[in-house]
Amino acid sequence: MTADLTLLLPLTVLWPMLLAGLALLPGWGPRMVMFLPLGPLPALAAALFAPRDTPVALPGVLLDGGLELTATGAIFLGGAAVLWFWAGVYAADYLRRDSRPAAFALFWNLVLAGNLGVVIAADIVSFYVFFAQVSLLAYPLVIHDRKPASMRAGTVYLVLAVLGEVAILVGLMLASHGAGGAIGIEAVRAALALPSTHPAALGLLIAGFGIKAGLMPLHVWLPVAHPAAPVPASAVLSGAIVKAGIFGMVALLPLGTPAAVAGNLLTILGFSGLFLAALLAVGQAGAKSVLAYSTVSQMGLVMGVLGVALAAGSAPATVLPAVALFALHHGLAKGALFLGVGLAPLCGRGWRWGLMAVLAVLGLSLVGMPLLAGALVKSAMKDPAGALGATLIGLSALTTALAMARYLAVLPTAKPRRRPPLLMALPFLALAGAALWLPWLLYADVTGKSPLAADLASKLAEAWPLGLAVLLIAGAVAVGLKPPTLPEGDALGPVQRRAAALTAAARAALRAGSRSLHRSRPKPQIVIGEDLDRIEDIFREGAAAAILVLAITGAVVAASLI
Amino acid sequence: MSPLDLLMAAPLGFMAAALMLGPSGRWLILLAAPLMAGLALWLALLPPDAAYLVGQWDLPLGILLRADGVARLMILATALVIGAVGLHALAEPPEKPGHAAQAETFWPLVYLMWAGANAGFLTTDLFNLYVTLEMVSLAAVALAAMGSLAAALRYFMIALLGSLAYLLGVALTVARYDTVDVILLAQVAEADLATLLALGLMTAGLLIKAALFPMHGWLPPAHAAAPAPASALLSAIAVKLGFVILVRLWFEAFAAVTGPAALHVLGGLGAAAVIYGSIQAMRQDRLKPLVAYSTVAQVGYLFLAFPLVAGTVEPSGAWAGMTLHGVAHMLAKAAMFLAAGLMLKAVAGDRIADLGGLAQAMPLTVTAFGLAVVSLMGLPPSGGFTAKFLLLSAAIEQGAFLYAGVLVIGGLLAAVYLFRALSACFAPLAGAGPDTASRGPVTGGVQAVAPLALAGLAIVMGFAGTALVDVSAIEAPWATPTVIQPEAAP
Amino acid sequence: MMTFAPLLLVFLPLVAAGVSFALPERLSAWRNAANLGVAFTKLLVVAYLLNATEAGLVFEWRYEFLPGHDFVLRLDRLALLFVTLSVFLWLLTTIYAIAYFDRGPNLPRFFGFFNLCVLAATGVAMSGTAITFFLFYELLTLATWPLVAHKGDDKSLRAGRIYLSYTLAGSVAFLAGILWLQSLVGAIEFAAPPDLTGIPALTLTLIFILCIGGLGVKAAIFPLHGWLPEAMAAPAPVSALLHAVAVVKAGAFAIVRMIYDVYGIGTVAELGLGVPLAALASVTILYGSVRALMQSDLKKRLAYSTVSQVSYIILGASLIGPYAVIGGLVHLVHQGIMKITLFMCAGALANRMGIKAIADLDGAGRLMPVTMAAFSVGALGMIGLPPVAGFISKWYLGIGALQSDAAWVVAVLAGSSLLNAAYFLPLLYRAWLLPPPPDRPAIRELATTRDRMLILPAAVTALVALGAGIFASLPFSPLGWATLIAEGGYLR
Amino acid sequence: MTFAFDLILCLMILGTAAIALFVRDALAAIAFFIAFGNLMGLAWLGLDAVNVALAEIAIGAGVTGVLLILARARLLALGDAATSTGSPLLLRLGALAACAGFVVLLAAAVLSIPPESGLDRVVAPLMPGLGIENRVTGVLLAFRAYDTLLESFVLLGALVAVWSLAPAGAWPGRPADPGMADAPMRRVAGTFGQLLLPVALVMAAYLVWAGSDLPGGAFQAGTVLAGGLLVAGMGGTIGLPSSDQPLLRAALVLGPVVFLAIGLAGVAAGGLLVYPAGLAKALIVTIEYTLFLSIGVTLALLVAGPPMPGASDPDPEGKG
Amino acid sequence: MDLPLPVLLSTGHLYAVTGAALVGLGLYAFITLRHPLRQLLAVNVVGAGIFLILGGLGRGPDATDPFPQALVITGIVVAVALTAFGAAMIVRQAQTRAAAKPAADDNENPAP
Repeated sequence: MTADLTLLLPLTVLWPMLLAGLALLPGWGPRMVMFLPLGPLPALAAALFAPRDTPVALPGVLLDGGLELTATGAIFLGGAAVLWFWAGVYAADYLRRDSRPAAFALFWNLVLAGNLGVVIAADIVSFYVFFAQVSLLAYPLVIHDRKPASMRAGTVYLVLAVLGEVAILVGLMLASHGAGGAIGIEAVRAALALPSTHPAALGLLIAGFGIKAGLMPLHVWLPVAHPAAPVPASAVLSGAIVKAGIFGMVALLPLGTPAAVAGNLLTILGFSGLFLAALLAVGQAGAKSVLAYSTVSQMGLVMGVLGVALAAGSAPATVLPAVALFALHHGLAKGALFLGVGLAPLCGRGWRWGLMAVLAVLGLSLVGMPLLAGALVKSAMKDPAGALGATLIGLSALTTALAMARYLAVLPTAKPRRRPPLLMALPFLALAGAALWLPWLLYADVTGKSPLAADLASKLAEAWPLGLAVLLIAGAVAVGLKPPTLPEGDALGPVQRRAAALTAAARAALRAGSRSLHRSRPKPQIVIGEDLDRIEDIFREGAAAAILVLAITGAVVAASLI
Repeated sequence: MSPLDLLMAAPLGFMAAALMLGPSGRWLILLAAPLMAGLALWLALLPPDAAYLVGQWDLPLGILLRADGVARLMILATALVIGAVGLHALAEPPEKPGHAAQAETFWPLVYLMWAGANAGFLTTDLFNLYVTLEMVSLAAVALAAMGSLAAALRYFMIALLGSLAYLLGVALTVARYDTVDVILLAQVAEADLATLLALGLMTAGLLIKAALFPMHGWLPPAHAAAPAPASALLSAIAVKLGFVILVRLWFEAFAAVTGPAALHVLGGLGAAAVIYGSIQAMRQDRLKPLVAYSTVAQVGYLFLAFPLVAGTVEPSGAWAGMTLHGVAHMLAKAAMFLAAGLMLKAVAGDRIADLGGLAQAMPLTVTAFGLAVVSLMGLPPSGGFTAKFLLLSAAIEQGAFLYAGVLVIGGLLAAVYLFRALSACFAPLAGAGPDTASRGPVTGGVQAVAPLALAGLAIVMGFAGTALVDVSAIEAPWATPTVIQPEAAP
Repeated sequence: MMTFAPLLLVFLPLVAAGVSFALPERLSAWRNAANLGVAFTKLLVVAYLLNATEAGLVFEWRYEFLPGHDFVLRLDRLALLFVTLSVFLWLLTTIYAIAYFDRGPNLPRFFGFFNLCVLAATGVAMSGTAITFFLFYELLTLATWPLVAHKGDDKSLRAGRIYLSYTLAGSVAFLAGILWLQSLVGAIEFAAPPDLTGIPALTLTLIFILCIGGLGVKAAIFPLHGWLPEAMAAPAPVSALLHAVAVVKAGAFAIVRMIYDVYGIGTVAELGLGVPLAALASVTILYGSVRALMQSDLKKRLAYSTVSQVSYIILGASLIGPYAVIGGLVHLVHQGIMKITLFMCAGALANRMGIKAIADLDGAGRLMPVTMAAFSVGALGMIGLPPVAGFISKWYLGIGALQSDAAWVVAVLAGSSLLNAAYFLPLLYRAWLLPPPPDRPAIRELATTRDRMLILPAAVTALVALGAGIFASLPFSPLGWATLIAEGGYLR
Repeated sequence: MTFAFDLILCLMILGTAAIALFVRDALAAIAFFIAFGNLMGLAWLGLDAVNVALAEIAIGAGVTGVLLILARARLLALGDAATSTGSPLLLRLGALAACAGFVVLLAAAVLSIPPESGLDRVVAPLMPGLGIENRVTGVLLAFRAYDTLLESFVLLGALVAVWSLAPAGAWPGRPADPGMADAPMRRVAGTFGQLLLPVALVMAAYLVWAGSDLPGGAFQAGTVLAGGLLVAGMGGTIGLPSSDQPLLRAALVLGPVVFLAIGLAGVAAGGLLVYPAGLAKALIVTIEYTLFLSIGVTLALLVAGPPMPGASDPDPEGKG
Repeated sequence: MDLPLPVLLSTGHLYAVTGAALVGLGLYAFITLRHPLRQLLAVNVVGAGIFLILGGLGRGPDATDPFPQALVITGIVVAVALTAFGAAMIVRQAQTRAAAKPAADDNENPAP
């Protein structure tokens, strides 16, 4: 039975790819949108039933790669599967009137396969392959509607994704070399801790994964790309795909061995992202942008914690479950929030209140409202985050709350008397439910602590930033204060303009240089030509021949006499 | 009967017969070509010691005919070249339109040259060589005169000068040693003034015949105007006899006399010829002068080989390289001139720029030209490559980097000018759009057979390297003499 | 079969060449049949050989070509790697060429030289001695020239001229190099590397520079690459062939031979020649990429990409580490497959829609999706994105570089990947995402058999490129074979 | 002859040569050249080389002289006086230095070789086997017969070469009339020719016959015959033949072909140009006679030049 | 006249040196003279000089070597053959040049 169940792992990635393949068939493509929800089913099964820590070798594939499901991985896998499933259901309905359903189905499934594959890869090569797949093939999802803004966003996304890929590849190479050429994930992770491994390896990996996970200041692509995609795609981008980066760190950061520089750096960047991104979120005009920044913020939290753990050398077991749980919650909740954005225009009057209520609960959960799942996962994070980290996490409730409030405030309005279609509402509710419920379910299993064991009172006490936030929001609303409108992708615009100017300058310089290079090599005038003709005329004279006879005779005689 | 005498007698007989037959003498080539090829092959397959004294008169007085490796190869190549050129001339009349005299006298002159070349390759007697040299020169000048009298007259004067210089050298040799036989001279030659002067004069005279830079002045104009078969013979045969006599002189008769410095004089001239000829060839915008200057350059290789042969303890490689270069050049250059003749006839002009569209119109001819280019440049597989390879090996082995450099650069320069001509054939017809860039087939395939066969042979030589090297070593002066060891004069 | 198998591989294309030259244009169907038949037969022979060679057999045929110089055809594993690549790609290119030209002028000539080219490429691969190698190497130069100049317009002729000047200069330098070496150690057999002890280091270095300099021309090492972009004037099948299999590969292959089978890695390391060569290769990689970025013509961009990519092979060979060698060798194959895909697609685009400039590429994916899909696979592979085969090469090269303590090479690889992405992704972007210009006629990509034949080879190579990446560790995958070669004696 | 005679002769040779070379007028130059040739003949007599002296006077001075006169006349008719024109001084000085240096070198080399008749000792014992007395003839037609054979073909080839120069439309035809411009002279020559031709024939035949044992031989005899033919031709006694006459052709190739045939027949006796014992003299005489005839005709035609258009011939019978 | 010269210079040497001088003279003329007919003349003088060297050095105390004599005769015949051909070419060249002036050239390109 076990043997059979391990086969779920290859199936996890192959099945979506098969679906992708079907999308290529003429005639089938548009219809494959209907089957989007089918993609993650094997993954769900695997997450539930596949044996943990049992590698499945795939001889011949890549560099003799393999797949393996770790306990942490299972949470990521399960969470991703749930999110993808419901987003798929949502998409099946959402995209019914889309003009490019086949392309969407194709890339949806491919990205799905990559996303799932990242989680279950047993070796870095497979990991990298899946990672590239999830990164780059998400590009078509980002630009799916082909609007100019989407295209711009896609370009930014792609550039940073490629940069990230390269950083990861080089980091992996360095690490693998440190491991003596081994490519098993465990071996590589161990090697990263070794002093003999090139120090750049860790940095590059962090940078690479950081790009994917929206690590400040590498996050610039995220707030432009996530909102650009169709709603279900945004949901998986923010909910699941971003987690690929997190999972990369989870899988490869050499926790357990103190790595001060990298750890501290990650900590600083992560926590600064936690706050800055949330504040930037407040300045956004679009609901999806707000959510995207919120994702950056939340991921900053995760990475900050990972940084602390890395710097401190905490054992993986003390960190990873919490991270996994947090990621699970965030993924599902963020997914639901994104779906909510899509639902909002469809919810007339009464429906809207219901929607707002659910969204508010989800928001509060993200903020860390006691008794909600979010608080649970945050509390789990506080342990590995250390004292300062814990404090910061606590404080972040304030900014997160502001961001969530902003989200609710800018939620698109609905036309009256619209009622949401069931196939779109159901996924939303399901995800919301899962987000709120699953952490409770898994908390004990993962952390080994009872979810209720924590002191309720102390929790409430720690919720003071939330209270402050509520006050602030209320005040702002009362005074009519509006947050400044910030552009999506904050630093992106100026950087792009600067880069464009630089490129132009470089081009001009190159052109000038090459022109001067050409000019410095003038075509040789054929002056010698006439001289050669003259010489030749001389040789043609009999007199010259006679003299040459004498000369050569003399030369031979003289040379022989030497 | 032996091929040693028949190779001389048969062409002379054909010459007389052609004279008797008048205009219909041209058909004799149908008999002569296979017969001579057969004889040449027979000669090549003779046992290594094949030689005999004419009239059975002993050496200081008599004349020895000997089939050494050089002779065998040269005669075989000569038979192939003249046979092919002759057959070609049947299909492509060599004369200028209306010049019936040329049409008729062409054939006796060709046979005269054939006999002279064969006799010259076989004999070891310096005075006999003078006579054969005159046979060949006379025929060559007359053939050149069929194109341009002015160029032929120039050629004539310069060649006459060369003959006289050679004759003066022979005279001094006779007086000094009472013999003109190469083999005997090899035993008695001493490095005194008379000998050196004789050697110098003979060398200078022969360099004129061999058209080595800077004595090449006669060659380009003579070739440029001559009819294609005449040019082919001039470049292939006339030039080679002078070279072979020089080989006899420097490596056999006076091997003991020549010092390295003198050899380097020749080698240096050879190197200069390669460079100079190539540069001049690059400057030509007409096809035949280009090919003619290519001969100037190619002749340079032959002499560049002199110091290489002399400078090593095991000269078989360089020797074979030198000999095979001569042979390969004969074949390839003859093929090239024939092809060039056809091409120029087709375009009714002689500029390289006029050649556009020929690759389509006459693919076989252009192929022949191309194959000849390959061999002349020394690209594998070809006789030219085998030769150049051997020479380059020898040069590098001896550390003669100057010569090695010239060998290498010469090949590149050859590529530059020869491919210029070849690629012109691939260009579209001048003045026409790309769609209309085809000419009608200008000549049938028959005319292309001869150049194609010759060029093909030059290529095939590249596959028979070992056999050719072995042949070239037969009775070579540096090898241990196998049989003939004639007694010195009493 | 044992000794004659290599001969057969040389003989078969000769037959095809003869048939192609001889048959007049109106019998083109027969010519096509002969070409395809021969190509397919060769594939069968190669399949047999692969099996036999894997079992450890070595096929050899020799003949004394000049005294002391043997003409040796020898099928060792490295040879077979190249032979397989060329034979396989040749079959596809033949199909492609037949469809590409359909009926045009001078096709007998084209296919004749085309086959001579195969002959030369297989010969280059199978050469057992330096001299044999040189023979085929030159034949390759010559047989390619009419192909480059095939169109006969000024540009083609100019390209042909430049091509020849570069390659001939290169081969004479190489010839001088090997002759020099031979004058010191006797005939050079690849199977038995010469004993170089006792030869002054300076001499060896000079010879090495001569040889690599000479070979570097074909391999388009900076600054000897100038001919390659010019040669783009040739028809697409020729470009495909030039870039993927024949010419540049012969150069790269030869450099591998030089380093591993002539000098031996020990000597190269001792003389300290590996690092400068690797540096040069790195410069080429980056330079080629930058230049590619600056091109506005599709084929030119691909050409500079080749300049860059081929140096990966040289980089791998010069790094002298187990992984690097494997990386280099496997890239020999991978680059070939991917680049030929790109060129065949570029050719198909030009042929069907007249697309030559990059700016014309807009919307091409919509009209010719299969072509552009294949193109995309090739491009992604070039960037080194998994799971296309290019990634495997890059991975091995990177690890190999690290093993050889040359971490800077990894930076080069990374930079190159980025540059590759920079010049390939915009192509894909245009093709897939921008609307086609309004004046472009709508075509049906796979309307006729000829159209399908035009696309099929590229589709096959694209799939192979994918497969070679995904199933890299199967025994007969390029990687598997390269590993076999490396284990067969190229590892310290 | 005394040394003084020799010395004076040599100085005269040099003097006439210098004048022949450098005098301005072409006719004077040729005249001095003929004188030079005759003096050369004397020199050969002084060297006891009667055979060569005959050849030099007949061919070197005679035939060459006529040839040059004819050429000069034809050039003059075209307005080319063939006067010697000066070269740049620098060239002359350079040439002078080079030639003077060369002469010194050559003289030194010449003086370093003792004059001796080394091979005479080799030739002498072989002569009895040939049955002839004249050693030079022996060398020419036996020991070095191969040279002579080839040489006869050179002569033939030269005629072919001259013929090849015939302008378009003139082939097959006759050479331009070498005749005298003014009628009286022509009549004189005609009468003279009528007389001379048979005399020349007889004299030449004798020279050949004598050549076996006394000085003389085929070449000298052929020259005499040629001279006779030319004078006759100039005078119009005989017309110059058309180049395609079979008889003429036969006469041209007869000598060389017989020579060649005998040479090849020698293969039966052991090799090329081997004369069977006892037959040597007969064969040599046969060769000489046929050769003399061919040489005579050939030389005459060589002098006459290529066929020219409009060269009509009053005597269709051809060669006498 | 009884000069001491014979002791220094034998008859053979005298003629041979004269021959050498003729060669030099002829060569000088060949170089400095422009007209082909005069050059032809010069060549003949050179030839005569060479023959004289041959003969002079073959002059033994009692007889003159027949071998060089035979060579000289052969040489003279070859020389006259070539001279005849040369003269014919010179005349033909002059004719074609003269013809080329008024009418189209039929036999050669105008000489450079």
